[in-house]
Amino acid sequence: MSFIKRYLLPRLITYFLVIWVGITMIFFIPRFLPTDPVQQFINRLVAQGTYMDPKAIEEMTETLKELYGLKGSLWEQYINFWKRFLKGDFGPSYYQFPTPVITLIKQSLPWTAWLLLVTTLLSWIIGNILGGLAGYFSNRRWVKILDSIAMVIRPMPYYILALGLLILLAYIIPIFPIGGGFAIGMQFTFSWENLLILLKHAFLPALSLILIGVFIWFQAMKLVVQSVKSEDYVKYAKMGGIEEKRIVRRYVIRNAMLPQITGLALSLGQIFGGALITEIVFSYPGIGTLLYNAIFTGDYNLLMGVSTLSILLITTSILLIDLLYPLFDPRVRYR
Amino acid sequence: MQVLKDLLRDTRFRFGFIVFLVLAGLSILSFFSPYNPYLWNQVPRDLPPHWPHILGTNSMGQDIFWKLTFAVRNSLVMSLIAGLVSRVIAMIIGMIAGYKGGTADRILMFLSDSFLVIPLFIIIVLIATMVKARLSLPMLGLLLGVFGWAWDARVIRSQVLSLRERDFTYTALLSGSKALAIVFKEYLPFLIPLIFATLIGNMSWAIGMEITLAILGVSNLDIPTLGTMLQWSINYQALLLGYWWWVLTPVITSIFLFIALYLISVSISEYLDPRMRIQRIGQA
Amino acid sequence: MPLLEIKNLTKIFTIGSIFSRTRIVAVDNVNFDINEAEIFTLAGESGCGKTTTAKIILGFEEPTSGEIIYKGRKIDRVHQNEKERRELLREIQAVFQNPFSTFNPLRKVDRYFYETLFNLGIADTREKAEEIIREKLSAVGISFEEFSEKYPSEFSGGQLQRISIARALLTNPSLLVADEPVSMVDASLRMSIVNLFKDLKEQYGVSVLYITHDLTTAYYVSDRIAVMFRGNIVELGPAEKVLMEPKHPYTQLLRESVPEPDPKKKWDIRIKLSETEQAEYLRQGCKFAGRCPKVMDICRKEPPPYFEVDGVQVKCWLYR
Amino acid sequence: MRTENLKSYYILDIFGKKRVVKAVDDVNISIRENEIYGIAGESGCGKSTLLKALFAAIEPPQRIVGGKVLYRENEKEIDVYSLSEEERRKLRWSFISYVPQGSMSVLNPVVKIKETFKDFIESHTTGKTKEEAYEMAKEHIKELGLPIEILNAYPHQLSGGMRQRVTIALATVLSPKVIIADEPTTALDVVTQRGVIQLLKEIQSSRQNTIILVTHDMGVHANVADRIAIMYAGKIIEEAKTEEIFENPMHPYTKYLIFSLPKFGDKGRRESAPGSPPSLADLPPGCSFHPRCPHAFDRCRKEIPPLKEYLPGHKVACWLVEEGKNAAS
Amino acid sequence: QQLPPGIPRNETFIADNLTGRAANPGNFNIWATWVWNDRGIQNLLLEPLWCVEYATGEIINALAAESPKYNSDFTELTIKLRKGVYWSDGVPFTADDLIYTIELAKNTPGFGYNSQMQQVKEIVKVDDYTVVIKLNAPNSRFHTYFLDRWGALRPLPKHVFEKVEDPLTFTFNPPVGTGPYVLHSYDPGGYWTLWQRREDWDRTPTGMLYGMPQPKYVLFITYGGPEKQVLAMAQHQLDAADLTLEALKAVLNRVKTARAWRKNFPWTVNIDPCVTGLHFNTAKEPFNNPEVRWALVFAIDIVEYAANAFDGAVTLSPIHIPLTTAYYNWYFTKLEDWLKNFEIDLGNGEKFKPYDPEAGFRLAEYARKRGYPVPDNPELIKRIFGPGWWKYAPDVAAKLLEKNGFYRDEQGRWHLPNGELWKITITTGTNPAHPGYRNAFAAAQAWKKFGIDVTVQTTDAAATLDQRGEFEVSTDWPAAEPWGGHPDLFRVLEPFHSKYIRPIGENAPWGNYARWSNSEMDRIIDEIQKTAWGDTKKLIELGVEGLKLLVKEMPTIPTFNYPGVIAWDEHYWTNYPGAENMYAQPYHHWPNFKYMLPFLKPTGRK
Ligand SMILES: Nc1ncnc2c1ncn2[C@@H]1O[C@H](COP(=O)(O)OP(=O)(O)OP(=O)(O)O)[C@@H](O)[C@H]1O
Ligand SMILES: Nc1ncnc2c1ncn2[C@@H]1O[C@H](COP(=O)(O)OP(=O)(O)OP(=O)(O)O)[C@@H](O)[C@H]1O
Ligand SMILES: [Mg+2]
Ligand SMILES: [Mg+2]
Repeated sequence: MSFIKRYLLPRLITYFLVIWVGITMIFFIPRFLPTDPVQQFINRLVAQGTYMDPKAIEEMTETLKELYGLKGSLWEQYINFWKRFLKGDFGPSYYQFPTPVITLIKQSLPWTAWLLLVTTLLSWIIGNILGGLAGYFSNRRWVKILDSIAMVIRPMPYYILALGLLILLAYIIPIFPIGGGFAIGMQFTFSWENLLILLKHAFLPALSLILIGVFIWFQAMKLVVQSVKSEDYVKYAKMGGIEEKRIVRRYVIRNAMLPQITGLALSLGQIFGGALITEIVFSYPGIGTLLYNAIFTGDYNLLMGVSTLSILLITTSILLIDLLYPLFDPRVRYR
Repeated sequence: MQVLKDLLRDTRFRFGFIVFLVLAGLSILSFFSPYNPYLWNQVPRDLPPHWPHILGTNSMGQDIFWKLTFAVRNSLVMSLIAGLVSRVIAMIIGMIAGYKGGTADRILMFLSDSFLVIPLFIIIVLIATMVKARLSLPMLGLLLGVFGWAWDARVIRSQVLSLRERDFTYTALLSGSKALAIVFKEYLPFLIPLIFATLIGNMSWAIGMEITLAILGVSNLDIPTLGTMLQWSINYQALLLGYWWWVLTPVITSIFLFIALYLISVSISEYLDPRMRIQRIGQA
Repeated sequence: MPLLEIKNLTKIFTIGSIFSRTRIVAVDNVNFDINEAEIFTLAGESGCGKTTTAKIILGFEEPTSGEIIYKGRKIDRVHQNEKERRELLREIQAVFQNPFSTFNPLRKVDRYFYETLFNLGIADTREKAEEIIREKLSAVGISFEEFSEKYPSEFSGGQLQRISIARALLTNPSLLVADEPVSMVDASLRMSIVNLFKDLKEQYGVSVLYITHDLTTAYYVSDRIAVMFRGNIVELGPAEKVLMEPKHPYTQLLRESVPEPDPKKKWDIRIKLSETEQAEYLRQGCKFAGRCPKVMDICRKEPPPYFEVDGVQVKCWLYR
Repeated sequence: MRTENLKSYYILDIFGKKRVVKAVDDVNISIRENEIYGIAGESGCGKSTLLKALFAAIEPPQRIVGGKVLYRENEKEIDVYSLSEEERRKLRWSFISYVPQGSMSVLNPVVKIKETFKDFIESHTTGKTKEEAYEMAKEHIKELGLPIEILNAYPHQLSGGMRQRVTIALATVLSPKVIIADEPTTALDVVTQRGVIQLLKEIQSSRQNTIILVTHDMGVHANVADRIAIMYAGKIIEEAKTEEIFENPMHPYTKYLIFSLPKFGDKGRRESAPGSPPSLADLPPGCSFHPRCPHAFDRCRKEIPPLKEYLPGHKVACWLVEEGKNAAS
Repeated sequence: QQLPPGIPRNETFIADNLTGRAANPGNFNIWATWVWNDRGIQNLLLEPLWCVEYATGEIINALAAESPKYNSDFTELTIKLRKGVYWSDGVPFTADDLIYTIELAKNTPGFGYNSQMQQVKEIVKVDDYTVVIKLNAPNSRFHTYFLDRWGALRPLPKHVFEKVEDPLTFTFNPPVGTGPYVLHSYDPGGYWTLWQRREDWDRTPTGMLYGMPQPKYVLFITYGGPEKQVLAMAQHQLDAADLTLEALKAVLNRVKTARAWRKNFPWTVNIDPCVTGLHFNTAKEPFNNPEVRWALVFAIDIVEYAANAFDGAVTLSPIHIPLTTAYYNWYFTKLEDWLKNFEIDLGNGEKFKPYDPEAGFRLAEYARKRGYPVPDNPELIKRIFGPGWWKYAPDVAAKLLEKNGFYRDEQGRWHLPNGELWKITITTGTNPAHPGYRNAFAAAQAWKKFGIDVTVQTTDAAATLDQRGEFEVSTDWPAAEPWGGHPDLFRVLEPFHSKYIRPIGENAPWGNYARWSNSEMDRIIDEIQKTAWGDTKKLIELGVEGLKLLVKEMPTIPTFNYPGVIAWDEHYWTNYPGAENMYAQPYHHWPNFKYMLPFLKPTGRK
């Protein structure tokens, strides 16, 4: 009871407040863009050659505004958004009118979710283990080598890194497909073969994400470990003749993990943004390009849908980690 | 000067510093460029490196070396603006929240939480799209600056929070110092290494972000920066046409820039670490 | 008229957020006063509320209730204006426990001296300030030359503590609050500090609120002593009396626990150690009941009032 | 256990500047079985450094520059610094253990106390299961009379005194021959300090092992130590039985140390030694105490006095004693 | 190895998806959503009534049996339908389908062509293959809504749609069409759509007109950016792609079997019915002044301009229509002499003949210098690089400007008559492959060189900004494109009618964001409106008048034909239409794609 009242409740309140602020920002910012979804739609039609006489265009503009729910003041639109949102509906996509945004997201989300969750977690785990060891054995040769690799790989413009991998492993040595999420004409039934195909398609995008991710965590973890290493309890454990392996695992890494856990929560939230270039380079069928198109076509509803999802994801992961944190760090209690 | 001498004894710093100096030198060279970076068709197109075009020329008929000098200058200036702006915001917010505590602290930390939680990248792309055409270099720096402070404000706050409990805060109070004086005279020296290290980190972030925005095509491609240089080379398929000098120039330069910044930051933050600093003061 | 009167001072800390409250009565209805030119000791074990009391007197914490009356005037830190604040700063100064953290390790020590003088309007020129500084430094036995333009780390703890006292003296205060000023100073240097307090009192008529858990120095310097336990003053009276014939079982325990530098006097009986701090703070009746060898039923139920025994106030049912 | 001309310096290299701190310089001590050996001295005189050297757990920048540390185990003397790192690691805790200075941060904050016990036990014994390790810890805690619940507590949940006692329990869990305790009570108030000392003493009397106790509180020494060594600026300047030292201190510094302490029932004025301790990186020539010594004479300024036995079991390093100018004060 | 089992690579044609990843790949109801119809929907699945073939300059009767017939006052239109056509589900295609389509469009707001179909008063079904549409008001171009050029109101299957509750949200999946292919499968992620030739391909207009489409399967796929397409082509995983010029070069470098429209430089398709160029906002100072506009034309060295934009791989056009073979013959031949003699008044009685008949040759010379093989035949050069353009005459430009009060400072920077520094912002889109984008940077270069401070504003909102008149110079088409396969210029000229002119802030019609109008032009437009679709002689006469007027006024600057950058790989399929074998337009994303497939020849490679 007191756990709920003292710990959960305040966090839940902040949780909802932050969601509200985030969504409100996302609602208003694009509406100050000069991009007008109705205009964009019509422009696409005429630019592609559809013949519409000028009068027809004017009439169509009005109809579309009506259909898109873009009549009425910003405030009314905002209220409407919330009404719909609370029912779990983001309205129709403008770009793909009249398909509901939810449908679009449902199609793309699983791809992004599986690719990015797996790579984020994997790079977090690998990066932290490597960084932990490197921080502890900071004078070893392999650490220096790894350090240099990290220094070069990490600052690579991600696009170039991804493209380079693609050219290397799909063109020069063609072992992986040059794009897509699965084989053409593949049926989505479970079989080991299909799973293999899925993995093969996910390999390059995942590799590119993991390469960068691992080294980001590697560098961060290494620094943390180096400072934990000079903590008294580590020195004491060493004096006490505790085996090195044990010290690394239970003293150094356990303690150095704490800030990294928070870091993980934060990085989970930037997943959709991170997906963008990956999807562009590897033509991976995720939510990133959906978002990208939404931005450029003024598809507010789709934009709202994706961003809201992103906000929910990050706040929830932060909340969860906040709630779980005391399990990792007993000093933080459920007061 | 002494500081620099000390730092230069560190190999990492020496390397980072020399690279940085070379890059800074490059950006100064831009003032003596024989070519206007905004004009095309100045030199023969698509030539590999050779004298006098030591880094070759691009498909627009520009000399890549001289273009690079502008790109480095602009990227540095932009990242510096971003870094400074976000440092100032982080410092103000972190210090007020840490020192004042109470409601001010709660509100400010809520604000910073919100900034941590919103999908930053999406918003930056959105805003960049919105203002792109008018997105001058300082504007871009400002934009990135406004979004890059939240985490560091938290760190500064927690530092101030712990400094506030140290006895010398009370000594200062007893000496009749006011809040502002305490924050600046007493706390700032402790925060400087942090601010400096995060400034460099933030600069790296800003340069990286600029490159990403450029690759997505949402920054002003007219302004020569490392990002836009890369973007043009990608657009013109330099990679596949074998114009390696065009792609590699911005890529390698930015990698060197990042490495230099990273090494400098690691070395300086170690040097400025209060524990080390006190030791040095002790021996002076 | 006493210099400083503390009346019914209470400080309650609430831990947790708006939604939860754990209350710790760190200072529980404390009353005492300090006379002019007197060294008054506040003694007690770790976490009993000594520092909190000092902070309230210095205005770094707000009391939950109670009054502080200085020279007959009630001090109201909240509604104080800038001028009053400065005036009080000139009257009451403090010395802290850890000399190394008293000064910012990244700033030169003399900066605090000039700041004190300029901020509080005691000196307006550098020459004047230097003069005052020289004078105060010589009072603590440190020369201006070895002091100026140096960082705290360039001094030993004893030196720093003396410098810290010198800084406090700059304003010619009437009251010096010294929170465990010697507990971090080497035994070999300790006496030089304690003697300073004695000298200050004798030569300048400065009163000192000496907070410590070191009863031997307390005995050595102080005129009167109050023993605190978990927020309460359990015994208050002349130092000689309280320490030589302790009345309250807690004072007795304290007194016995002081290791005397005499190999012939060794401890023999085993003692019971405290439960957690919080548990004792939250105890209903007498807070010492849990550890008291002479505990009675009533002790667990009702907090004892003060009984006057032999010129000493004792908060213990034994003296009912 | 004894040392031979032990020298342990800190060799620092701060951004290229070399600096040598002679924290332990030419120390010869020998500690007997079943005794409590006290080491006293002011802050920074090298007590902890000496202990670390004795414990053979030195880390850069600390170095052993010269001399030997010899342990006597099963009637054999072994020179610890000639052993391999792994052999040394094995000696720790089973033969010699260490109670660190300040217990605030020496316990792993994220695991329960019993886990820490487990780590120490498992690292030094073989073939123990997890349960056996816990059982052993439990037994030990019970034996020492500490509340058994602490095993299930996290370090931050314990008070300072309790934590210090946990480190003592931890140091004694494998019944080592020698326990080195570095200022185990300095941060504690008197009542708690008494509890801790009480514990140490009990352990010593029940297990018959050797304790090396460092503290600058002469009161504590008087209470527990059998013999006391006084350290000043990296050197032992006086060593004798406890009673002997308190009754007949010979070195002027020792005298200050003892006579400056106030006592109940005696409000007479007491003075500390004037001045402050020298920096170990930059020692004065001759006797390092001479700048503060009211009796210093020429020889003190030039020559370093050796530690010599003047009375049976009473060693002093002072030219005053050597030259018989024992200025009683 | 990319294709699923059972789908042999050598029986499949793989084409790139021009518009990229489909966001909603399961929806084939293009009447309601209208987008992504280039992934096989318009080019394989559906047939229009008529389709423009601009390579040959003719109109194909697809579902219609013959050309439209209007009554004399253009209020009634008779359409005859092709007999023997079946929907892919076996239901015959009849007049009912067309009638249902028109009525559904008319009665469903939000449906494609909803507003256009409001003109329909009544539809009369004469028989199963004849429909008469009665209009509310005369409209001599009503049939063009059914004329496919990359979008038209294409008949939909009545038997499918009539069962649907809400035709707007209906996904039309699986789709049913009259074209020669049916859906095989698609990527729920939107990256590809696979089509299969109908067993009864001979019951579709394509089959009836041209025979059996050769590939058994057609795969539309989005590999990603141009570099990905290059890689895919290099692995023979992509048969045809619409690329950037640079990517095309990379393909030609890497893939021996690959080629483009022309086998040699300039490679690009010059028969696309669009002309590119620059658009002045004539509602804004100083662009309201034709002399200023002309001055800016003279400030352009078109050869350098073309080099900056496309490395010279373009066909120049001095007039506001593209010089495709058809339009060259219909219009340029009739205008050439007039152009040569056309004069501009520089004031003080000074005249200047701006036309530069050498421009095409100069461009060819540039290409030669770059090392590209260029033919020697002057007539061929005129066809490839364009017959001519406007002279590069910065001095004349200066005179014109000075005449209008502009002046140059010591640094050579131009100032406006009011003394301010002259700054021009060119607004363009963000796709670097698009000729608009290339025009923007080329123009910026030219005018910077001339001494004007020019910035390029690349924005995704370019179209919106242009439409609202919130620009100075933009890179919209200098005029709406013509039909491509018909000499009628109604589509080009109509947007310039004064009745459509809107103030800044409101939407101007596509084709005239310049907001330029002229009473003479109004007259020409009205005249064309009254001229029958079949009266090509009169239409050409009127068109020539309109084009002359546009040249004189220069409200927008035409620069070169849309340079289509198409590459295809002859590894598996040959006889793709190229410049030397111009039997059809070469774009796989156009509706005409299906008409070209019967002509492909398999190479027999495995
Ligand atoms: N800011 C605070 N918030 C909550 N509790 C506090 C705060 N400051 C002090 N306390 C609690 O109040 C009690 C008294 O603390 P105080 O520092 O006054 O003790 P003390 O007698 O000075 O102890 P020590 O001898 O350790 O200095 C302690 O239990 C402490 O935990
Ligand atoms: N890691 C280190 N690096 C450099 N110098 C050190 C280091 N540790 C200790 N010293 C120096 O060595 C000297 C002796 O230190 P040591 O810790 O042995 O003193 P101590 O007698 O234990 O003092 P205390 O009573 O404060 O614990 C001091 O001058 C100290 O500054
Ligand atoms: Mg205290
Ligand atoms: Mg020590």
